[in-house]
Amino acid sequence: MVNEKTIIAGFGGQGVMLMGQLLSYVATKEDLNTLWFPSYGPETRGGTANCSVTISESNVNSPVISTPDSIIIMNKPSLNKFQSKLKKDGHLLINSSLVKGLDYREDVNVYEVAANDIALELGNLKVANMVMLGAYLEVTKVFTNEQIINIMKEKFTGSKANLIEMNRKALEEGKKAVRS
Amino acid sequence: MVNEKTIIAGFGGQGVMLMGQLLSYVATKEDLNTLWFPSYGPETRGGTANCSVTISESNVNSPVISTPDSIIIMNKPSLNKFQSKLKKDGHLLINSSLVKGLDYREDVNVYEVAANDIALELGNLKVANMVMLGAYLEVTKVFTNEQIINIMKEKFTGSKANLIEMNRKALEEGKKAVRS
Amino acid sequence: MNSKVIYEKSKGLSDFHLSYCPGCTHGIIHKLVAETLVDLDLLERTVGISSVGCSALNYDFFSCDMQQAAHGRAPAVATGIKRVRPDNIVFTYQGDGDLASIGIAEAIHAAHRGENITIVFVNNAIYGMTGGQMAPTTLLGQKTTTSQDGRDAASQGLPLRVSEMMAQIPGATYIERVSVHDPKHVNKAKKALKKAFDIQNKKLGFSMIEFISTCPVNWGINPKDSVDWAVDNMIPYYPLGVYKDKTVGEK
Amino acid sequence: MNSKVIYEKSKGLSDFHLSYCPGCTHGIIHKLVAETLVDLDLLERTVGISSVGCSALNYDFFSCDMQQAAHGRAPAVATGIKRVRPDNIVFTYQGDGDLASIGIAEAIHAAHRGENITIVFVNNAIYGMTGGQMAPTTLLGQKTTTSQDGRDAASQGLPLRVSEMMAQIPGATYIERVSVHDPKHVNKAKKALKKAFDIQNKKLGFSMIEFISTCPVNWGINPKDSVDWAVDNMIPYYPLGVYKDKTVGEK
Amino acid sequence: MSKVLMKGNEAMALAAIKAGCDAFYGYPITPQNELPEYLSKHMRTHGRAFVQSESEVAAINMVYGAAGAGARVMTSSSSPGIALKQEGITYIAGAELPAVIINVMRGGPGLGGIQPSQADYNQITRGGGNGDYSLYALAPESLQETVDLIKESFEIADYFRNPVMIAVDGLIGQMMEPVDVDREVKKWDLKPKTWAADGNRKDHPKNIINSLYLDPQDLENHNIKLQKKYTEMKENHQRYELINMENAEIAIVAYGSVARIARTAIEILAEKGIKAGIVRPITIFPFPEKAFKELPSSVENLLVAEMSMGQMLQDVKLANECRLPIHFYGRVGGIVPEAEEIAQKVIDIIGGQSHE
Amino acid sequence: MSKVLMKGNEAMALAAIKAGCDAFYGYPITPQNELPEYLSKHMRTHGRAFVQSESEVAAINMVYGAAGAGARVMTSSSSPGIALKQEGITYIAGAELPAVIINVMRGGPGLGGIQPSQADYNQITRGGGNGDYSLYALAPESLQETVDLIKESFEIADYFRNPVMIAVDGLIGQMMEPVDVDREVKKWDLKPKTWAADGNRKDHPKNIINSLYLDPQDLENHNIKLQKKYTEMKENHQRYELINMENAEIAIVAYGSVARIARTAIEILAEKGIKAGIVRPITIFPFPEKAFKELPSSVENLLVAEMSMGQMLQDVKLANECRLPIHFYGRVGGIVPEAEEIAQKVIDIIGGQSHE
Amino acid sequence: MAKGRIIIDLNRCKGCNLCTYYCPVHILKLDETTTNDRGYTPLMVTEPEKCIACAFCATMCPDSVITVERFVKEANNE
Amino acid sequence: MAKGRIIIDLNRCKGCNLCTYYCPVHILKLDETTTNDRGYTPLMVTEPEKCIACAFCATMCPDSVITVERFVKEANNE
Ligand SMILES: Cc1ncc(C[n+]2csc(CCOP(=O)(O)OP(=O)(O)O)c2C)c(N)n1
Ligand SMILES: Cc1ncc(C[n+]2csc(CCOP(=O)(O)OP(=O)(O)O)c2C)c(N)n1
Ligand code: SF4
Ligand code: SF4
Ligand code: SF4
Ligand code: SF4
Ligand code: SF4
Ligand code: SF4
Ligand SMILES: [Mg+2]
Ligand SMILES: [Mg+2]
Repeated sequence: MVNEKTIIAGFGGQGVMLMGQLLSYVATKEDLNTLWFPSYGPETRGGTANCSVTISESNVNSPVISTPDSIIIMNKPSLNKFQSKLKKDGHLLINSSLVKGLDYREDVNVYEVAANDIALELGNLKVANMVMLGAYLEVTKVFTNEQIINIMKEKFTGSKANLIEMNRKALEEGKKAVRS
Repeated sequence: MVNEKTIIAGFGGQGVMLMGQLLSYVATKEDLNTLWFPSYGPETRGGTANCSVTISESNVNSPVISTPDSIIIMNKPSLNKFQSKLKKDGHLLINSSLVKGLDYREDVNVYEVAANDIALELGNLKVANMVMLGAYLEVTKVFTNEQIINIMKEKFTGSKANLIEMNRKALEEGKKAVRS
Repeated sequence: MNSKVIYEKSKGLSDFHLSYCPGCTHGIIHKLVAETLVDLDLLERTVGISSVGCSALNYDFFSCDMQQAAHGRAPAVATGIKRVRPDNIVFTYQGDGDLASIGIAEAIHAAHRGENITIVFVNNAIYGMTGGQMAPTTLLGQKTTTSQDGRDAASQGLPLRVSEMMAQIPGATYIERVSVHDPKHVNKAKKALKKAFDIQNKKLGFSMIEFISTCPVNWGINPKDSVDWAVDNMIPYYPLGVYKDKTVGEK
Repeated sequence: MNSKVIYEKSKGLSDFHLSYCPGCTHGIIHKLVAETLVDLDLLERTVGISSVGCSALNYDFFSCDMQQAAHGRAPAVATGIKRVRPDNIVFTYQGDGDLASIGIAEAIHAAHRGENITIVFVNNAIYGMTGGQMAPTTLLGQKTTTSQDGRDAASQGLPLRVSEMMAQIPGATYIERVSVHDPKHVNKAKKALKKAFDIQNKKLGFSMIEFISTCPVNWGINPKDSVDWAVDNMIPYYPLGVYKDKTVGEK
Repeated sequence: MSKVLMKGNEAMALAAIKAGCDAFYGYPITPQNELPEYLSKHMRTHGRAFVQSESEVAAINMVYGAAGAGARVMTSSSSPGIALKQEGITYIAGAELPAVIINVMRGGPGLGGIQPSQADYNQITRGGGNGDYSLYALAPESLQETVDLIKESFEIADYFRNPVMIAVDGLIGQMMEPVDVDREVKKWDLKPKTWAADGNRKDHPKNIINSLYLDPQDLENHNIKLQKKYTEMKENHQRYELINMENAEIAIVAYGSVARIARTAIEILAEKGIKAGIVRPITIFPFPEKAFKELPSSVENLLVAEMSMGQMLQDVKLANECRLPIHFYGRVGGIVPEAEEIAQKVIDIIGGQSHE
Repeated sequence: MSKVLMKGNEAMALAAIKAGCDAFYGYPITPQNELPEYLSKHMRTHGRAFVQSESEVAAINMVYGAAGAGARVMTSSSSPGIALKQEGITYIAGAELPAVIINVMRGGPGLGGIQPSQADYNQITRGGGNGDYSLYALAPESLQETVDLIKESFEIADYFRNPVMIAVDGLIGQMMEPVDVDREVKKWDLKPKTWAADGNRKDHPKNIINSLYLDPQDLENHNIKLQKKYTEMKENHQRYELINMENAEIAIVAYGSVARIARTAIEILAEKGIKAGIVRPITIFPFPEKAFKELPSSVENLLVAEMSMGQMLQDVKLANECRLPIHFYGRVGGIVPEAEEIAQKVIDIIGGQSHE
Repeated sequence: MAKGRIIIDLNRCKGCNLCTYYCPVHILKLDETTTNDRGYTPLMVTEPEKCIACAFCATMCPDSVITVERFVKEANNE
Repeated sequence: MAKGRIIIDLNRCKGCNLCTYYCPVHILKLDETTTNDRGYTPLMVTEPEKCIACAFCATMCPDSVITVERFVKEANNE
């Protein structure tokens, strides 16, 4: 039975919210229950942001995730904030381009992905989030890249549509980064 | 023991409120307990108005007078409104210049005073209220004319001071009207 | 000899006795509004908004549909109505306390949005209803119950000129200040009202007619002297005239 | 070779990092206010009023005493303070949503009473804090989250010109509109602020300086292009200049 | 209809459109901005009215106007904005007009914060305005329920000629869940609005919308009439859900988002062998007193869990009529309690550790 | 000092001056107009500030400003005007500022009427604004008590750094009674206002007056701090009077003017041989729960008498803790109950005729 | 000869004296000998024959008390 | 020769690029090789020797990042 609870955290502007929303969109399409919930830091502008995504075959109750199955960490402050919550043997995905020199818990599975670097190689720093998402999908297997891309095709219209190809590559590279 | 409960009622502009206030001022000066309370009809402008005055040696409790000892009626609508409340054997003082052709209760003491006519004779319709007040004092004996005049001297300053003589006469005429 | 009625109580007024004090020019302004609605044949599809002031009860006086609004909020109420009933005629009737003091934001923003409504603004330089407190339009030196030594510029400021200010709002279409101090001006005032309602009927936008009015009771002078006082004191500070008219090509 | 500091962070600012987005001209305006208070040696007896908008947190940024006011009510808060502390300097710092929309009544009436305070009015043609909704000063055709097809005159009215309107208030002493789009205009803006605070210090009454400002984030263009957009679009509709100056004998 | 993933604020907006809402008047405030933003775009395409008003005060008075003219009308705001609307709300209640008001609650008092809260319970259920009046107040827990109740709330408002308050918190405003916006909701038996002052004198005699009664006897009569309506709500229109109550030793009383969290809490407790149920008020006015009469005898304790300092406690005490011990767990200021905290509180209570 | 006859509104105004009130900001509304009118004349001669503000909203925010600057400040209004002040009041409470707010209550809801009422009990005691906050609320019954409590209320406000509400009705505002305005009242132990943002940086470091806490943990902590204050009020600062309670068979619970009327009612009842006492709340927040613990065992019934539809009933029920049967008698809309009506209600109860 | 006449709705009149002031031929005054149902001294016409049917009185009356009729000479004198 | 120099408070900088635009001698740009504590790309000076100490950059910087010093030649050259 699917029952995935994920927290994704980073700076505002890193596309953290979108990552979570895409997961919830796919879940909805697959007729799963899902709940996405955003949270912004107390800074009014340019502060930290995170979202929680639950995907489940049964009803989703608490919108607050106390013990996530996975966490995706896009910047330093977020690691400190969320690492302790991760469930034992959960997945800790780290954007190692920005998060360096910090200690990780030993009772969880850590995946370091140099998402910013990979994204820059792909030609657009903005897709660092998709690199991480690809890695997450590879680790958790909740959905396939294709399911994400299909949703993007539905939601990204106009100028954004051109970015789909780039996103596909980013997802792919993210997958690779944790596969290897 | 003094314990006088009086309702004074008429049109706005007839000086009904002042009559009651004068009584309360004198009471205060005499170190009696007193409470004056005004009430205006639902009409915003030029409607009816009345006030309740309690003068007592003991504490005054309810500001609302359910069963007045005396009522002073300055116009027709007020008679209908208040006559029934008057206590048995109470004093019903009527401005008979304006209130004509109506029935009075039989179990009370009725005093008809042509206050407007008397006031006009004195040269100022405005003192009709003082005529009625004089009559009231004569009937109830709560205070003397002099006590009222003394308060007026304190309170009426400037141009109003000139009216005191006229008011004294009005009080006197009122007294006469019920004495005869 | 036969006879023809040349003046009678307007059909736009109900049979209620007006609640105003004797000689208060609120009554004249009521007649003009009622007559205008009848003359333009708008009565049947008009909603009037009573505000809070001596005119609070005028929902009983006009023979059209009426809503009673919270103090100062009549233009917001009018907006609420007009947006869902764009083909109706909607007017507010507001005093200077109501419009110029507590309700200035709502008046300004109705004009700002270019709401297609008409405001009848009755400036009597005082709060009539509550017993004669100072209004933003109270004149310098004028005595009120909250300016007992006369309004004083240093602590109470200079009287607000509402029409002048509202005329600066790009969204407003028509703004005129009138007076009802003699039959000639009454007729002029009626023309202004007609123009305003006509603008609304043609969906040309926001109009406001400011009336110089009296408050004999709280000014403490008789009705006729009140009219004279308004002419001698108010009109010089609040000059009559058209302050804005977008229908004649002005920007 | 020796050196002399010719520009540094003002002592009127605390060490907090400003909470504004990169390149937002709110920051420049903050510097000017702080520098002016320092230059005129008023800081120690100044109370500033933060309003609600992106600048809500600026109680942390200015190094004078500060009060945070409810949305739109800063001029009332300032009045409350100034009347009990007439020798202090009191200013409000308000956005266009705060002042021109919800708080227009409080601004107008502070001016109307001639309150001896200074309003720093930051017009960025949008609600920054809440994510880019339309403001009364949003330009025609400008896209915001509540005018997604661009502001439309028919349903949303024509943009409000606040300085022009406030200049009509007899009680106001000084009203000027400035911009901070280049160093020259920044210096001009500072002169305006100096004049305003000087007027207050001399107890000459109400002053307001309107700043044309940017909102790169909600306008969706980078900081420099934002400055250009303000010059190309806002200043033509909101011309810079002195709108009222009673200190030069004007009535 | 299949479900679509929507943000709470947008789902609420769409629900209003589906309910035939003719007009929306509101002023921006976090955390409900997506609601007016959505409507600013979509009301016009449906030929409906949308105005971003100059203030909350103006918004609620626009609502009063449109409601008086017979339209279906809605406004929404968040806590301090709702505080500003109190005078307007009491006018709407006093003039007996239907309207839907959404409060996406945030932390207070004052400007407070922008994170989720339930600290407006008193403001909503006791009426922050003057006089004896009440709002019919609904507090859904999920987006589907929110959408359904908003749609029905227009019917309820019209039926009672009374404002209906939708009390949600920032969680519901900001979260995304799949919803079916076309689900059928109860249709109430509505009469034509012949009372409306809609400027349509061809169909009916002059109408007046008003809350002013200068004659005290008239005003007393009016109040007695209003009170009958509230009594009718209390007697026949309480809504609530009893969850997992069979053999429960403790009942958690929680509404809105906290009820959802409590659902997770009782799962945690079940794993530990503790039987806990939930009393979930769906109406917070009228408060579902009846629910407490239906509790099984197994229930030995009540735990009120709220995102407030205990504002619902009074209602629970009144409904409980001194039968069961009542405990309290509250988080405030935007802090959302975690299911584990609530579960722990239950464990403490059952272990006898806690007394309110 | 000898007593002078004064109108309630004017006596309240003078009391404020005597208490060292530095500033009054208010907007006219019946039935409290004589209060600002009096102050418009007399504050200036005392070198104090008086502003007739453009609205109630402005008035309460002026109060916020002056209070933040360390001044003693007051405003007054009547019911719908108080509704408009709710946002400002929650700011004052949130920023922990002292202020005195007078509500001369009139009938509601909406514009209602202008005659006396107590229909703002909920608005006053439950907070009409957003968030978890409370006002210290005093409800005097006579002009002397009103004057004394207003004078003390400035002390109380300063002590708690919290707004104090004086809840009176139109009767108290409009009546005249002899009062001694110079009677000594309790002085509270006050600290200098070193927290004030008064633009006086020579004496203290920068001060900030604020109710915004974007970090939820900060806001929760702030709320916990506020709550301690309210708990302190509840535990140690309830005020009430028990009248004629010895051997009383019934206790009438009534505050303000209605308590006075009840005094006459118990005299009427005494003449008929019925022993009735009065529980008179002087604080309506904190509600005097302690009074109910002190009732003699002779008391078999409680009768709540109010000029509202029963808003105080809830507090009485909570305080009574299901001990005694509670009955209710209320008149609303400006109708003032007569002593005879209340007495009759007691007779009905004792004869077993009435159940709430 | 009168050009017309006015009809006074006595009980609506508040005795404010505005009309009397504006009548160009000075034929209006208050009737001090009586009060109407609402306690006011109502209007009366002193010399009806002088009325020129100008309607100034009615125009200025705030309470719509006065109806003004103008006499018209008919072609065929019925 | 430089007329002065600027001192950059790196961690205050938000990398908004306003200063760079206004520098009349075009010696300012963002240092893409690094980010500061708050995640921004901060300002750097490319050719300090060209600085004319006009303070345009500092004047336009919203975040008071830049201190400008003007070099002064002293009478007695210490
Ligand atoms: C919210 C609110 N504040 C105050 C009042 C009291 N009030 C009633 S009328 C009025 C002023 C009326 O003055 P104006 O608008 O000039 O009308 P006028 O009576 O002079 O025609 C006031 C302050 C109220 N009813 N509601
Ligand atoms: C009573 C109230 N209404 C609404 C809000 C939400 N709000 C916060 S800031 C703001 C608008 C800010 O815009 P502006 O004043 O232009 O300032 P900017 O952020 O653009 O500098 C609004 C509507 C609030 N906090 N309080
Ligand atoms: S109080 Fe003044 S404005 Fe009001 S009705 Fe009387 S005269 Fe007219
Ligand atoms: S949102 Fe706009 S106004 Fe606010 S700080 Fe950012 S750029 Fe500046
Ligand atoms: S119609 Fe003219 S002439 Fe006749 S009474 Fe009236 S004002 Fe006088
Ligand atoms: S103007 Fe009208 S109300 Fe006044 S006296 Fe003449 S008829 Fe009577
Ligand atoms: S001071 Fe002038 S020349 Fe030097 S870096 Fe700044 S802008 Fe460029
Ligand atoms: S203007 Fe200031 S914040 Fe912007 S890049 Fe230059 S130094 Fe950095
Ligand atoms: Mg007026
Ligand atoms: Mg802005």
